[in-house]
Order: sequence, then C-alpha cells, then structure tokens
Amino acid sequence: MSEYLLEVKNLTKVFPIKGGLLGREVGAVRAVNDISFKIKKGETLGLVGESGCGKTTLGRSILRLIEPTSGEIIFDGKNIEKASPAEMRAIRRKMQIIFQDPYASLNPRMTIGDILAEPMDIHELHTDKAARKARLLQLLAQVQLPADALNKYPHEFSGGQRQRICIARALAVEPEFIVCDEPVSALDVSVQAQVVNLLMDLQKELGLTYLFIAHDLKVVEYISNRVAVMYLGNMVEVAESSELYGDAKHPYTKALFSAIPHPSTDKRPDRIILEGDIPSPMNPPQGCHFNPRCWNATDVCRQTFPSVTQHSGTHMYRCYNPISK
Amino acid sequence: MNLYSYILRRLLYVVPVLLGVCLIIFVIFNVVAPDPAFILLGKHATHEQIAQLHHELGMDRPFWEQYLSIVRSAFTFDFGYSWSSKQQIWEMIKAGAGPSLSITIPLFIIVNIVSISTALLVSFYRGKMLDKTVLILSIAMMSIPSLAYILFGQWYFAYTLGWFEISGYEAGFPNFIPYTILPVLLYIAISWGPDTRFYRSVILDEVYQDYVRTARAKGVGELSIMFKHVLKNAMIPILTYVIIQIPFLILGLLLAEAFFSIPGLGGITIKAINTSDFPVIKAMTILSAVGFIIFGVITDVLYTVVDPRMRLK
Amino acid sequence: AKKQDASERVLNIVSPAEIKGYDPIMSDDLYSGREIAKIYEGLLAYHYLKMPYELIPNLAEAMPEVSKDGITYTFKIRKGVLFQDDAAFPNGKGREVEASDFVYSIKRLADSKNQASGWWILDGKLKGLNEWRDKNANLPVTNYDEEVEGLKALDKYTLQFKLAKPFPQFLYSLAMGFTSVVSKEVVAKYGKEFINHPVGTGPYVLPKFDQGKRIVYTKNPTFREKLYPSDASPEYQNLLGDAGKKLPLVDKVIVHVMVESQPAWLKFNKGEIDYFGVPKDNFATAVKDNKISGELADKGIVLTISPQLDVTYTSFNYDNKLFHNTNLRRAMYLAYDEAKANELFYNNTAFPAQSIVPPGIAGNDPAYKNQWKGPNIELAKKTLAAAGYPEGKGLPEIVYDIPDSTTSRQMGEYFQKQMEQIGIKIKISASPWPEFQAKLKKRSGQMFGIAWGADYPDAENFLQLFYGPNSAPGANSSNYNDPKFNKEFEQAVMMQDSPARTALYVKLNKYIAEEAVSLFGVHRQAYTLQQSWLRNYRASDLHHDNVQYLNLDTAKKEEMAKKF
Amino acid sequence: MTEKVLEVKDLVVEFKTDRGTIKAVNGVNFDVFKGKTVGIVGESGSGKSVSALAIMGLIPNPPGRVASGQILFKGKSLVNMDASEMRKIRGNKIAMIFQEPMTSLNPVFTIGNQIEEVIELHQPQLSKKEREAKAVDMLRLVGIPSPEKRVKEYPHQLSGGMRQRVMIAIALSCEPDVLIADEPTTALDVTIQAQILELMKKLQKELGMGIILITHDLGVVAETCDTVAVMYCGQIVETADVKTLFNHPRHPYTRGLMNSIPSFDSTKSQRKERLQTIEGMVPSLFDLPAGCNFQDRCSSVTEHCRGSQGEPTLRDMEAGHLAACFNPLKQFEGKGL
Amino acid sequence: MTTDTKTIALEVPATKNKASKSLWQHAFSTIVKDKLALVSLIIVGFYFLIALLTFLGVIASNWGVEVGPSYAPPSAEYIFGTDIFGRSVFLKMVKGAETAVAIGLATSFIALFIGTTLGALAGYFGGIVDEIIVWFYTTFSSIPFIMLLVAIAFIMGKGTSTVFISLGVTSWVGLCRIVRGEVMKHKDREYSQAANALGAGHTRKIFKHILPNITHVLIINFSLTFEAAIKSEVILSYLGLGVQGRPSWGTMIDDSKLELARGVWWQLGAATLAMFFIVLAFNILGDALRDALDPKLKGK
Ligand SMILES: Nc1ncnc2c1ncn2[C@@H]1O[C@H](COP(=O)(O)OP(=O)(O)OP(=O)(O)O)[C@@H](O)[C@H]1O
Ligand SMILES: Nc1ncnc2c1ncn2[C@@H]1O[C@H](COP(=O)(O)OP(=O)(O)OP(=O)(O)O)[C@@H](O)[C@H]1O
Ligand SMILES: [Mg+2]
Ligand SMILES: [Mg+2]
Repeated sequence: MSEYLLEVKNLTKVFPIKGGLLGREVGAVRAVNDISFKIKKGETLGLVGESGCGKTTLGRSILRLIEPTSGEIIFDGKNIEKASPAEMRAIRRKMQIIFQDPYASLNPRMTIGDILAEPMDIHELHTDKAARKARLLQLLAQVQLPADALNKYPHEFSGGQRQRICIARALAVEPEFIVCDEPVSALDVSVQAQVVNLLMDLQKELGLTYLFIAHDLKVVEYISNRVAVMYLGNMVEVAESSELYGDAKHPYTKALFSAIPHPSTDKRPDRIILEGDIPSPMNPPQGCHFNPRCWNATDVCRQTFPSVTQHSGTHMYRCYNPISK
Repeated sequence: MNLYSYILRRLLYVVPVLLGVCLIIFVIFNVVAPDPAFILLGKHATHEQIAQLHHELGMDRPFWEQYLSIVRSAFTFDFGYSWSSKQQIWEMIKAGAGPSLSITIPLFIIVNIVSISTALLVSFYRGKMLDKTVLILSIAMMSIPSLAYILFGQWYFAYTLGWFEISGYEAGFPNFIPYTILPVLLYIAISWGPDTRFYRSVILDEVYQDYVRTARAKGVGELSIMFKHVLKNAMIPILTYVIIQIPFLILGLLLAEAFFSIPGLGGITIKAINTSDFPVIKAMTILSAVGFIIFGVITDVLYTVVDPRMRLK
Repeated sequence: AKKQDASERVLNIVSPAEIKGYDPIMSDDLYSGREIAKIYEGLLAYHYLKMPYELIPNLAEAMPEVSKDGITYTFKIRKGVLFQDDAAFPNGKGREVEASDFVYSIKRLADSKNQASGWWILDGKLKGLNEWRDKNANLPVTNYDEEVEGLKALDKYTLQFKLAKPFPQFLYSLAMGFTSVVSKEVVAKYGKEFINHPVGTGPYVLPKFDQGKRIVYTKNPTFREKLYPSDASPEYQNLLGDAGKKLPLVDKVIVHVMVESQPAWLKFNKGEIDYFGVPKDNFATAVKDNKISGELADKGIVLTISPQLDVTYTSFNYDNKLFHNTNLRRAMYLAYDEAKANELFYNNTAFPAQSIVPPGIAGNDPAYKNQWKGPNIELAKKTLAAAGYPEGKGLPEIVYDIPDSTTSRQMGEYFQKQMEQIGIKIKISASPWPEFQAKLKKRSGQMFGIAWGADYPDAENFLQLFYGPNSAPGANSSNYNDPKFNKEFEQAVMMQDSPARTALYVKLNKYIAEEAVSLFGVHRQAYTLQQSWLRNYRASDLHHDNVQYLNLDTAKKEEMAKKF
Repeated sequence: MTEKVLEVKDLVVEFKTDRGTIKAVNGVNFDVFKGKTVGIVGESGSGKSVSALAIMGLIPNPPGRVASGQILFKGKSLVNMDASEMRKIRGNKIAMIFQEPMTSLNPVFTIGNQIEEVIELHQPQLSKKEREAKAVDMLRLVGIPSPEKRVKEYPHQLSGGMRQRVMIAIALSCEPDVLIADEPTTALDVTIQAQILELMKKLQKELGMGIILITHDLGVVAETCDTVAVMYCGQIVETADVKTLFNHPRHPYTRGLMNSIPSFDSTKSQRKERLQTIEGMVPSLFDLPAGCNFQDRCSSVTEHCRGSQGEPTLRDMEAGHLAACFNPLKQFEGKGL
Repeated sequence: MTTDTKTIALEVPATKNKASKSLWQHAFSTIVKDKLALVSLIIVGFYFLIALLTFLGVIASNWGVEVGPSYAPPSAEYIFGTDIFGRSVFLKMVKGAETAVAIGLATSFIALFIGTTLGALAGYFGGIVDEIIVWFYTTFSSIPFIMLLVAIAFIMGKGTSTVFISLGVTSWVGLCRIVRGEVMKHKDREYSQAANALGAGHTRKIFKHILPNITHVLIINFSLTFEAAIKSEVILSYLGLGVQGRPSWGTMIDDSKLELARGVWWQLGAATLAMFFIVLAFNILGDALRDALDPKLKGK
C-alpha cells in the first residue's frame, strides 16, 4: 500500500447549463478542471481560493456526493469512482465531510442523540444498546460537549457547539479521512480558534487525514501541512504551507497572500491590489485564466493554458512567469 | 437565449399540457362517465333510439378516435353541439362571453385596485390598529360562504331596499349596467378579503427586504418606498395572482349568473352540470384550461418584463 | 326595469327553467314547450275556457272525419294561414300553409336522424311510418318524398292519416307541440340552427333566439284572424270580457328566465312580473287558508288555485323480486302519512291520491278510497308481519332514489322517517336529474320518488305507466309487468271514448291502487298569483299557448304602481 | 485634533422580544472626526450594527427603540429628530453601506437609477442630465470599468464586489460628512476586500469624511482605522487609538480576540502550537450575569467582577485609552501581536 | 486535553435546568402565548369535540326528531328556530359540525397523501419523474376546480364519500407544488448532504430527514385545505353534489335559498354562523402556525 491515503487524478467536473429552446444544454461550467493531487496518511492538505473557484465541488466529488465527470479517485488503494452503491457505503465509513454552515448541516428536527446515532444505524455499528450509549458519550467527550447534549436539538446550541456536533457525527463512523469544507468560516474568531484546536487535537489523537478547505488563508496556513491554491476550477499552485507563504510562485498566490489584512499595525510590504473581477466560470478567459488580472501577463499567457511546473519535490505551479523569490 | 425563444418554448409546453387535459376529459367523460343517452331521450325512450343515439354521439367508435376528436376540438374550438339545447357550443360560448365579461371585467378591475390599495395602506401602517382591523375584517369576510352573500344581498339590497335590479340582464353597453352593479358589488365583498390578505402578505415580504433599508438610508420617504421600491418588487407575485384570475373571468361567476339571471358562461356551465350536458362541460373545461395555460405563459413573459432578474441575456 | 312605452302592452312572465330552443319536435320539455307554443301551432288545440279539456280545431278547418273502423282521419286545413315572414321565403314573405307542410312536419318528427324527443307519440301509430323511419335511418339523407301510407296530403288543403290500429288518443297528439307545422324552406335554410330561428304560424314572433335570459316576443303582424272565444264553461264565465276580440291581445311578451326562485319571487313582489306560480316556500307568505295574504292583497294581487293533471308516486323497481311481495308494498303504503306530507310540502293544498289517475280525467272515481293508504301504523305493522318481515326483521335496507333538489331531499328524509316507524330501513340517495333519469332507465335503483304529468287528458296516459311493454327505458320505470293488467289495458286503449271504456279505466285504476303497485302520493294544485292588472288568466297544464289570450289593464297598472 | 462631526453619548437601544426586553446597545460612547476612521469590532451579536442603525435613525420600530442617550451630528441631536429633517440628513450628510451587497440593492431598478435617486433627493437643483452624468462619475470614482454601460445594468448583472462599489457610490454621491460602513467586505473574497478597502481609504482622503467601520476582522481594523472600539454584549469594553490597542490591549477580551487569530509567520516552519482561545461563549442578552459580562470567560476574573462592584465602566488606562475592566492587563502584558 | 474537558461543563450552562424543547414544542408554546391563536385553537378543538360527540351519538343524535311546528322562528324554546319538519335547527347545526369536520379531515388527508407523495417523488428524484409529475399537476391544475368536482361526481356517483374524494382529489396540487419545491431545497441542504456522506439510502433521507423538515408546510396546508373544504361543501350542495342523509351546513344554506324569501333566515343564519367561527379560527390558526412553525424564524 502506498503512503498516500488519497490520490486524485485528472478530476474534472462539468456542470451543464440548461437553457435555450426545449432546455438544451447551452453551456457548461468547468467547476473542477483536471485536478490531480495526493494526500498522505495523517496529513492535512489545505485548499484555498476565491468564491466559486470550485473548492466545494472538488471536496464533494471526492466523496462522490457529486458525481465527477471524469478522472480517478483512489482512496486507500481502491478506485472509488466505479464503486457500487454497497461498496460506496463501505467507503463512506472511511471518508467523511464537515460543512461550512453548522446549522444547516444539522437536521433541526432531530436530537443530537439521533443525529449521532444515525451513522451507526446506517453502518450497523454498536447495535447493542449499552454499547451505543457508551459510544455516543465517547463521541461527545471527544468533541468536548457535555453528556446532556444528547437530548437537545441543534437550535439550542451555539455555532461553535454545532460545529462540534458535526465533527462528532463525522467521527461516529471512525473515518480515516475528512473533507473539511470551510468548517470555521461561519464562526466568530474566538470560537473559530476552539474548533481549529479541536480538529488538530483529533488529528493527533486519531491519526486523521484532512482536506481542509477555507478561504481564510491564515487558518489554512496554520492547520495545513501543504496548501493548494485554486483559481477558476484549476489548481494553480501547491506547496508546503511555509514554503507557499514565503515563496509563492504564482502571481495569484502572491496577490492572495498579500491581500490578507494583518492584525498588526506594523509596517507591511506593499500590498498587491488586483485589478478587475473574477471572471465568470462559464466562459473563462483564454489561456491562463488569471491573465486578465495578472500584472505579469505576457502574450503566451493569453493564448495557452499553462502546464504544471514542478518547482521542488512538493512545490508545483502553473505559470509562465513565476515570481522569483 | 432570447425572449422569443423563451416564449416559444413556453408555448410549446402548452401542447403536452393540453393533450393531458384532453386525456383527463376523455377518461372521465368518454370512458367512465355514465351513459348520457337516457338523459337525452326523455321519458319515452326506446332501445332502438338509444342505440342510434350512441352511434350519433360517436360512442361506438374506438377510444382513440374519440380521444382524437377531443384533441381536435381543443385546437379548433369546434366543440360540436350541446346535447341539452342542441345549440352549437361555440356560438353559445360567443353569446355567453359578453354578459360574463360585463360583470367580471369591472369586478376584476375594481377588486384588484381596491384590494391592492388596501394592502398598500395596511402594509404602510403595519402593526397599527388599522392593519389589525383590516386583517380581522378581511378574514371574517372570507369566512362567510359566497352563497350567503348572494342570498342576503339580493334579498336585502335589491328587494328590501330597492337599490338595485333584482335580477335580469339586457345586452349591450350601457344597458347591462343596472343589472351588473349588485353582483359586482357582492363579489367585491367576497373577493376583497382573500385578495387583500394575499397582497398584504406579498407586500410585507418585501417591506423587510434589505433594499428597503438601503432606500431609507438614502433618505427616501416612506410613501415613495412603498409605492416605488416595494410595489415594483411586489409586482411579480401580484401579477401572477392577478393574471391567473383572468381565465376564471372568462368562465364567469357560476353562482352570480344563476341567481341574477345573467346569460353568461357561468350560467351555461351550471346548466350543463345540471343537465349532464357533456359536450358543453368538455368545452368549458377545455376553454378554461386553454385560458389557464395561455395566461400562464403570459405571466411568465410578463415576469421577464417586470423583473430584470428574469430577463434573459 | 326600464320605463316601457305606456301605450304598448307588455306582458312580463317567468320561465323557471332554461329554454332549450325552438324546434317543435323537441318540445317535450315543459318550459321550452311553452315558448314554442307562442310561435308554432298545430292542427288542434284545447279550448281556452272549457273544462274538462276540449279539443277544438286550430289550423284545421274543423274536427276531422273519422272512418267507422277508427283507422282513417281526414282533415281539412284552414286556408290563408301564413308562415311568419322570414328570409327563408322568397322576398322574406311567409307563404301559405298547405297540407303537405303537415306531412313534412310529422315526417320530421319520425325522422330518426332528428332524434326527436316526441317520436313516442306516433311510434307504431301511423301506417307505414315506422317502416319509413327504419328504412331511412340507414340512408345518408332521409327521403321525405317517399310516400307513407298513413300520412298523406290528398290535396292542397286535405290531410289524411291512417292509423295502424284504432287509437282514439291519436287526436291529442295533434294538439301537442311535436306535431306543430314547420316549413321546409326554413328548416333547409337554417339546418342545425333551425332551433334558434323559430318561424311558425302563431301569434308571436321571435327573430332569433340567442340563449338569453330575457326573451322578447312581438306580435306576429301576419297572424290570421283568430278570435277570443265567446263561450266558456261556467267557472270561466268571468273571463269572457275580451270575447270576440282579435288575438293576440298584448303587443309584446317578455319571458324572464329565472332558474332560482328567490329572485323571481322578489321580482314578482315588485310588480315586475305579471303572474307567477307560487314557489312552495313562499307559500306561507303568500297564502293563508287558501286566501291571499294581507300584504299581497293590498297590492291587488289575486290568487288562482287550479288542480294539476298529475300524480306523485313512489315506485318500486319490479326487477327486484323483493317488491313482488304485495303485503310489503301495502305495509309501506299504510305507514306513510300523506296528510302530513301534504302539509309540509304542499301547504295542504294537494289532493291525496287514492290511485294514479287524477281527478278530472275519466277513469278517476271520486268516491274511491284506497284501503291501503295510510297512516295506519297498526295495520301497517300487521301487514308487514304478514309480508314475512315482522317489525322489519329480515328486510334489507332499501335504497330510495330521489332527484337532488332541496324539496326532494326533504321529501326523502320524510319518507325515511315514516318507514322507520314500522322498522323499515331506508337509505336516501339523491342524484341530479339526469343521473336520476339514468338510474330509472337502466333499472338500477330500488325505489324512486317521482311524479307524472299528463301529456294529454286521458287515463291511458297514466295507466301506461304500468304497462309491461313500456318498461324502462320506456315510461314504465317501475318495470311492472302483470299479464292480466297488460291484456285489459291493451283492450281499453283501442276503445273509443265511451262509458264502457271509462268503466274499464276505473277498473284498471283500482286494480293498480289495491295492489299498491306504487305508493300514490298526491295530485297537486297549482297556485298562481296574478297582478291586479292581468286579465283572462286561467291556470292549465295543457294550454301552453295561453299567452295569446292574456290581456293587461294598463290604466290599472299605472294606478297600482305606487303600491309597489 | 480635527473637527468632531459625530458624537455618540450613552446610547441605549432596546428591543422588545417574546422573551422580554433586551438592551442590544447599552451605554455606548464614541466620537467620529473629520477624515478619520473609527473601527468598531466585536463578535456577532455584540451590537455593532444596531449602533450604526441607531445613528441612521433606522432602528426598526417596533420592536426596537433608542431608549436613551444622545447622537449629535455637528452638535445637532439626531435622536427624536423630526422624520423629514432626518431624511434630509440620511444619505446626504450621513451615509451607510451595508454588509450584504447581494440584497441591499433594489433588484428591479438599474444601478444608475438607484444612484440618481439619492442625488435627486438631496440635490434637487440638478437636472436629469446632470444627475445621469453624476451617476456615471460616481461609478467611475469607485472604479467600475466602462461606467456609461454599467449605469443601465441591473444589480443581478454585477458581481458582489461590483455591487458593493455601487453601494459605496450611492453612499458617497452626496459627499457625506460621515460614512458608516457595516462590515462592507465580509461577504467578499480577500482580493476583492483589499480592493474595496483601498478604495475607501482613497475616497476618504479625497472627500475628507469621517468613517465608522464596523467589522469583526481585526486585520481590517488594524489596517484601516485610526481609533478602535471593541464591543462585547452591547457595550464598549475597550477603546483606544489603533496602535495602542493592538500593541497594548488592556481588556482580557481584546487580548483573547487577538490571540485566537492564527499568526501568519513564515518563520515557524512546521506545525504550530495550539491556538489560544477564549473558552465558553457569549452570554445571552436575556440573562446577562451581574457584574462584568465577560466574567465567565475571563482568565483573570475575581470576586469583584461577579457583581459586588456593579458593572465595570470604561476607565482611563492612559490618555485616550479606556477599558471597562476591574482587573485590566498590565500595560505591556497585553502585547499580543 | 484534561483542562479542556473541565471547561466544557461551563459551556452549556443556560439550558441546564430548562427542559429541552423540540421545534414542535416551541411552536406550540408560541401559539399558546398568542391569545388570538389560542382562542382559535380552542374553537377548533371545540368543534372537533362536538363532531366527536355527535359521531359517537352522545349529542344531537336526535336531530331528526320533530321538536316543534314547522318553521318556528328562534325563541327561548327553539334556539335557532325549526326547519320545515319542525326539527331543531340548532341540533342540525351541531350535527352539521360532524359532517364539516369529517369533510375537512377526509379532504385534507387525501390531499395530503397525494400531494406529499407526488411532491416528494418529484422533488427528490428529479429528472424524468419530476417532469412527469410536473406535467401531471400542471395539467390537473389547468382544469377548473369545479369541473373536476363535477367530473368526479359523475364517475363516483353520489354520496358522502364522493364529496370527500372529489374535494381531496382537487386539493392536492398546491401542496404537491410546495412539497416538491421544499423537498428540492432540503435535498440540497447540507444536512441531507451529510446524510448522503454517511451513506444513507433514499428511504432514510426522505423519511428521516426531508419529510420531518417540511411537516410545517404540511400542517399549514392541512389547515388551509380543511377550511377550504368546509367552504367548498356549500358550492357542492348548491350543485346538488353535497352530502346526503344527514345535515350539513351546505345543505342548510342551500335550503335557505328557498326559505329566505318567506322570511325564514335562521337556517342560513345558523349554518353561516357555525361555519364562520371555524373558518375564521382556522384562518387565524393558519397564520399563527405559519409564524410559529416557519424554521426561518427559529434557531439562528
Ligand atoms: N449544481 C451546480 N450546477 C451548476 N453549476 C454549479 C453547481 N454547483 C456549483 N456550480 C458552479 O461551479 C462553480 C464552483 O462552485 P463551488 O461551490 O465548488 O465553489 P467554491 O469554491 O466552493 O465557492 P465558495 O467559496 O463560494 O463556497 C461555481 O461557478 C458554481 O456556480
Ligand atoms: N430587529 C431586532 N429585533 C430583536 N433583536 C434585535 C433586532 N435587531 C438586532 N437585535 C439584537 O441586537 C443584538 C445586536 O445585534 P447587531 O445586529 O447589532 O449585532 P452585530 O454586532 O452587528 O453582529 P453581526 O456581526 O452578526 O452583524 C443581537 O443580540 C440581536 O439579536
Ligand atoms: Mg464552497
Ligand atoms: Mg451586524
């Protein structure tokens, strides 16, 4: 078995846009375009990018919550995009997802006990009553919630607590891999820190592997071993998180980092302010998708889509005019 | 996609729906409904006459032919003859449309103006006494069955007080006016409650939108907010509600026409129901379904006019 | 209403049902029949002021010559009678009516393509007519030129009928709307639309029927010289004021079609209607002790009470063997309190029916009392026991079908309550008229509450309701089939009016009554209110053409106006 | 110091709810100076937006009302001001930008129309032509490319960042003295946020207005504000000029907030230590504890804080630095960032 | 880690002594607090009680008995007067409540069943299933209500069950449309996605996750259908398609169209009054339910 828990190869997801006479297809959004990456066991891969660039689509495609258009997903050595429903169910025990909005991801009509028991029902785990109860309490303890939470409803909890419940639900099936789709974006800073700590503690304790999606670079950089940057459906740069921050090669990465407001009043290097808007994913610009906003763009950028450049062992980017250190 | 192809597409959808309507009509009246022959032949019918009538009515033809003939009538509006009155149905419809419209059009206009204005007014004073009073009043008025309105109105206003004609109708403008005032007024009373309530809730939905707060922050006056910002946004559900009433306008007001002896389509429909006049019932059903579908399309198209978000590039 | 020209005499009347159209062969529906009779006429008519009903010539010059064997009837028709002016005729001028027009009109009635609702009156009656009908049924176009033996125009003004077998009631059919004369030019011109273009010979014209709720007739300018009768039965002597005057007497007739009785009654009370049959539920307001109530009397309104030629009855479906049990039927009859029903539903104005034939028609024996007519609960219980169902035990629930109207529903509930007294369980099932009809015709019900109104004043028209061969879908909706009765009925039908025939009618009538073949309810009376300014009104079941005799006192009307 | 354009004194805003009356804003004080930016930070529900709406006179009534306190615009009191007079100030002298760029514009009017409306209201002397021209100018000013075309477009045709620029254009078209920006960039991506903040700074310099910037992002505050107020449960718990506050926070809550943000430091090579957190959660406004509202989450809580001394009030820590705390951090203890 | 577990206890303090409330209980307590809604609830409950008691024959079983003269006006003796048979109009009105409640319940349940099933199928499975169901209800809804009623009466013949079925079968379209929309929405909600990620099957997702979350829609719709059915019964009675063999408010009103002209207004009055209160109560209750049950207003 390889050291990689998850391997994504040339994953593409195209959403057809219906319209026109008789609802024909009139266009398509390439929400995820030919993306490949690997995640090691116990590693956290951060994924950043602006709104609509395809982060969620990528995350959900990996779990086949969205059926990918093409590409391969190899999880734990198994190619999952052809798995039968029964196989898929077994695989889902090992892969879980946590969503951005903790309130929306809890069924408001179920108690926390029901919510946490559901995965066990589905996978027929801990069917014995006492064992079930013990497991529920263990889960609550793992996410640092009191035992009396079991009989309560989601609306009785604060945002941070709800996110913990979501985490507990994901943990209920003892997964190896969790896609965290912006799990802290909806939370206040003080609560965000609690959840980030919890996720990191759990990783240490249970040896989890994360794909951590966020648009907050600070959090991503903090939690991840490696960070991937997406722009308009494409992965434009991947590197060790410290390396990415210090030595971004793609102008977009650079701009993204420089745009982060620093909670300090010290002088900072000059900020790169990008011109213009993010283009529509329905008709991305020709060539490098970033070219209209890029200050380094040359003719070639406007014509051909750049291929992957392997910078160092773990650092890759797609750019004709990478920024030198 | 441009507006025209959108309209065309919506219109094309009319076809399967109309075929469906015809199918339902066919199943009900040609397949499962009781044999109409007895009604038509009167008290001295013979077996021979019944068989002949079946032939005459095409009831002995294969089902698909019968279905096709319904479909044909839906597209040509040639509905054949009434069983009960032996009249050509299309002529009956033409004759009945005028009287029906002479009450429904004034009613439609007045009741919508009145209830939209009331709704704007109470939305403006939302939560205040006026709003609560109107709300309770409108619910209360909704809770009385329309038959009670008619019975009472005719007896009290027309007969006891003598303010209006008791019943009757004369064709032609303005001859019909004295006859239509009372039914129109009664139906205004009947529809005012539900309409006002609907419009109020639609308008209130808009009143709490963020853009209203923006308008206030700009210093826009409350009246201007109601009539410019809110009304234009509320226009979308209002339009739907208003336009969807139109096909029913054409069908007339069943009860009113019966009680006020107005020779409209509503009366024709009631009579057809009472005499099991299937061709007329079928025709009325098809007619109103066609109206309903067409006005559905019109609504969709008007959406794109009123709401720029629906405007297609 | 709008102010009407004072010099113009306008009669305002109500039709409580929709008018279906103006084709005489379709006039079986009473209300359409009345409208048709304003425009179309037939060979014979009933004398307006005679009681009992008396046939007199109308378009016929005189009553026909009848051959001894009762088979051949020869008519001379009136000369100079014109069809009303219409575009169908050359120059739009109506032409003279000829004997061949009658032949044509009656063949139209027989033409199966027309699906005439009046065909039954001639079915099997005229020689060769049924054969002609059957033969033409399968032809694409009916051949009206083919001669029929029983129906011939001997010359321009002579018309001859030959019956298949003697049938004295035949003459009544010539006074019915079905046999009114129509012109083939008009039929040809309007085709299916003929029904909306009435062109007859009668006193009033209607240019086009537009399905409106307000039908306006005007005087026919080419109407022949027809005079108000100068003789009358004793009870109608007071209606001779206009004797000898040329008909019609009013210039314009407006018929208001008002299906709901409330507005019609309100309108009459406002003086906007000239006469009006009192709806049952307005009875208490209108009439007390057969006298008009004070409020109405103040307005000068006059009440007319007249017996109707009808009978209400509850009939059994004899397809169901259960009802072959005479004692069961009698028990039910005994349990039913007709007097109370009369009070509830007819304000005590109807005559309890002892048998089927109503008073005023030969065959009704005024002295006869039906021993099985209730209420007699004791006897009913005994009889029920004798029937094999003591206290209703063993008797299944019986479904009682009624047409769905407010009154019928109430009557049904009443019947149910009555039967409960002796332990018979009744379930009421109401259907709208057409479905109710279908149930009768399909023989699918168990019991029905219905009524029969005379088509013509002859006991045969009532007794045939139990004649086996008339079973549903024919008029015998109880499907009663008693060979003994059938035989004697057939015999009676052939007889000319005579004491012997009357005796036979009486016998048959009593037989049906004693057997409790149906539970006979009442013979109703019509209560009509007239405005003080209305002249010459007489209530009648058969005078559909009465409007031409009516007159208005315009001065009186003006005088009374302030009271309204 | 420059001219004081807006003064908020002891502002209390109450809301009536099913469960009783809450004080969403409870005794808030701050001043806005010409050409300067006041930042208001705090967690969700701390009363930031309500304070802003109170200044605009837009507290929804019912259920809310300004229960007491003063809001002075250039010395004139805005509380209880006549509605029509208030309307003349709103959008004209004091303008506001809201958090949700997606829903704050009226979807059925063109953006040109919506800009013109505010000009028409407050500069009635301008002709229709001039108004149109001004709308185009405003769009150009906020950096919308080809503004002549854009004026005819509807909000749904614009991206979120563009819409927020349109909101800014509307707010600035009458050159207000005070601009209230309620989380103007929260809904936007970082790169777009940077554009918008840059734009606001530029325009402030050009127009010299005072800005109230409401946000929960300390980074944004640090970069754009001159003075900062930190709100907690409807009260300002600490206020100071931006440098002082970030370098020497005195209130434990302020420090807690700062510490819970992951630091962005490339020098720390591998996985970092745990983040510092503020444990617990914000108390419900329905049952605030006696004494300090922060007591249950505070690391340096003492008996004082639990009500024996009443509520802590803002006290001078040093010149211009106030904190509402019985046990403030030492001046240099608070060095967090 | 140990320190953390200690602080947790602090975290959920507020709810400790309060019993945990589901959204339903919450909604109920909201309604109970609203005076007008509470009164409406009591009125509705009262009608149901009356209906139950008449159904069991405890009261008004003697409605068919003659208690006085025909058409006696209201008096101390005859509260709402008597009808043509001298039966107590009051008792008929009471008995009519049974009919009304039966019609309301039957209609609403039939409509609920059809509407929910089709709506859920269409919304959940989408694609061709959705298209067929949408086509079906579009077709259905383009036929006027009254025509469908009549048509169904033709097929089914007369009787109380016809009234139930015809009203039920004509009332599901609105609900179906709403359910479809809601199901579509909830299907894409993150909690459904989460269930998906856990490997939940269709049945589980529909019945455990989606349907419980749209019950408020069903309840609100139920109350609307209920009230509309009671009103529709009048029209059906007028058309001669109403209930038979027992009193209903519709037939009472229909009777009164003949009686009114003779001054007998009490049948109309009694039936209208009886109907007025329950329809009014249902309307107010419907509004209150909407406010109380709408999850938009809760939780956040
Ligand atoms: N079901 C769908 N049908 C059509 N287009 C879709 C669908 N889901 C997503 N998209 C499009 O795919 C693109 C990527 O969406 P996605 O949600 O993955 O972005 P994201 O990076 O997660 O954005 P955010 O930061 O806003 O969550 C967007 O342009 C979106 O509009
Ligand atoms: N219309 C209202 N009715 C009742 N309570 C309200 C209303 N508006 C605001 N509140 C309450 O006032 C308090 C402060 O709200 P406010 O919107 O000012 O918070 P905020 O600091 O702007 O938070 P956020 O960062 O989430 O925007 C909250 O507890 C809120 O529940
Ligand atoms: Mg996303
Ligand atoms: Mg806010």
